[in-house]
Amino acid sequence: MEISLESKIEGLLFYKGEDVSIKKLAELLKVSELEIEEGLKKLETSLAGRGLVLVRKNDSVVLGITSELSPLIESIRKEEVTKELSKATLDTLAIILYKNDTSTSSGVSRSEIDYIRGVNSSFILRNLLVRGLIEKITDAKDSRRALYRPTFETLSFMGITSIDQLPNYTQVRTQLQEALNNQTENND
Amino acid sequence: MEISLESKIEGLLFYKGEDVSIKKLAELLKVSELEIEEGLKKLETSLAGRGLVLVRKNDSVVLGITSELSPLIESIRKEEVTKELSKATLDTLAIILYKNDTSTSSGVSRSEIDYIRGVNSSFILRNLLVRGLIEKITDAKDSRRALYRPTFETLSFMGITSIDQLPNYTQVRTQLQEALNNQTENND
Amino acid sequence: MSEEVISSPYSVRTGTFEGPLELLLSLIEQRKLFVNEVSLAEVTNDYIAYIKTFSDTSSEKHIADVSYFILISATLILIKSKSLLPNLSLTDDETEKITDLETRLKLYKIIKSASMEIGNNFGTKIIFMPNERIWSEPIFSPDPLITSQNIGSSIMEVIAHLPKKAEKIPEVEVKKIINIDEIINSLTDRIQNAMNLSFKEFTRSSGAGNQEEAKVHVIISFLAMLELVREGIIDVMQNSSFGDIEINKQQEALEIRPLELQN
Repeated sequence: MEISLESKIEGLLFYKGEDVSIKKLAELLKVSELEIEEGLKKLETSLAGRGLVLVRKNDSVVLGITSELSPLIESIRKEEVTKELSKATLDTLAIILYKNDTSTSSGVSRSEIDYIRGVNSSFILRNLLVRGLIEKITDAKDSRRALYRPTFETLSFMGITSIDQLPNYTQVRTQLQEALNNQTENND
Repeated sequence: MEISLESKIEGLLFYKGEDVSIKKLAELLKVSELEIEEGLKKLETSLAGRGLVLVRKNDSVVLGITSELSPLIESIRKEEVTKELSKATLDTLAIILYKNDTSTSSGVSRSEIDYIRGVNSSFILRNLLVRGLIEKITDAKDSRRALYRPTFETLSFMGITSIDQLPNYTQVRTQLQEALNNQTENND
Repeated sequence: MSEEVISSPYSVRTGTFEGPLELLLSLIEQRKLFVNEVSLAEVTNDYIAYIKTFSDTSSEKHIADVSYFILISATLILIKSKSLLPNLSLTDDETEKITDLETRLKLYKIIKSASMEIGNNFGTKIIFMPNERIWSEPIFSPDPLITSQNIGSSIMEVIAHLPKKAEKIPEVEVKKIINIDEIINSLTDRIQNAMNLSFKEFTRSSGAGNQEEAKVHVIISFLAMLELVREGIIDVMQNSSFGDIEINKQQEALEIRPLELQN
């Protein structure tokens, strides 16, 4: 059974998590803008009383959380940013700090972090992002790849002016690089 | 008007964008775990035919995008989706999936995996961990022992919302149990 | 067992098997047999022939996993001996090993077909999770744990757990362990020198080093002996359970030649 257009819009907006223009929706779902408008109306109706709302901004739409849940979301957010960093989170931050190249201001990719840690790190990265401890940038060499690097605030919080002031900086970098080179070999 | 519990759960899961345990939901929404269970059932019903699905595993839940939108999402994703798994990796994953007990939150130990495969699986387990297809937990009965269990990522790649939707799930589990029972009988 | 002498149609290709159970299951399934003692005895020779290819190739993967293949071969040889020497009595431990191997193969067979289903479905219809996102501007929220010193010790721990390059068992060692031809030839030589030879004496004089190595040596010697029995070159007698096995050169065997196990 083919799912309805409004359900498609809902899924798409949920995936994106950001404003999408009506024009873009029409293009992606291969229907007219008029049909998208109709779909959006139906979606609005089906969302009534639910946890999500459709927010319209000019010619764009985004899926948001109903304002009735604002106090709840605010308390969750507060908990997220104030709880003590777990050991795994600290390890991940350490990798991002040491792998950050100040001279080229590039960062480290998620797959590199995952390989070094031996586990998947996506949730941890989200937490570090929410707390403003790291930021996400686009790889200059490959626009599809996201890279992570420490924020300026993190460095100043640690009281260091440049990354190479971290303990055993050169040695650690060499060892991390060797491990990543092994990964490339193993994948051949 | 106070919004319903299932809508609150929906909004919360939407905000998190990652799996949340039933215990945590109960804590955040200040209701009992039993009420959360009921709320989840209602949410599942209200999501039927829509763009979002509720995926459940052990004692956690996450909101995902219906698999019917899979081709569309894949086409707009920046990161490439890696679907290739070697024969050995698939075998290992199958053991972890079918030997995983959905009722308890336990997993499978490396020695059980090695026993069935007849070879050392540590390298493959590491790859699966890095890819986020399995997770490592500590055995509740023996803290020195690590157990492996599937992740939401695995369910999502299989396009299923709970483990028992795996191909021939009950049948395979029964067969595995029978093979083990025969051994015990023979040894008596 | 005459069909074993002629060139086996169930040839196995080198390098395609991840582990011993996969190899065994494939050999059994090629013959369209069920997993049981009879089928296991039937595929033993092909299994050994496959193991022998390890010593001819220098593939790293093989060498790393060779010990697993050898372990299973010990049980297979027990099964094979039982089928060739019906009087051979097995200890409880040995019987258990045989049952255990059958169970493992049955489990593996179930997993194998489940795994194929997984492979067919994996990634064909994906329930995507939303893009990683944060809903509002991040507010810098540090933690007192973030100090140079803590970060320094965190990274040292990460480094301590970095994946190490797979350790390789030296190739020479493996060759030493699994050279069946060599043992057959040595056994042949000894029979030429003495009409009677005890199995225990034979394995002892072949000079094995540590205990593990000695065990493997006994297994392979025993296998070699069974091969010679099959070829009609020697006779074996075991006078009592757990007793020594007596090896006699058969009078009719006019010429003793080095044997090729792999026909």
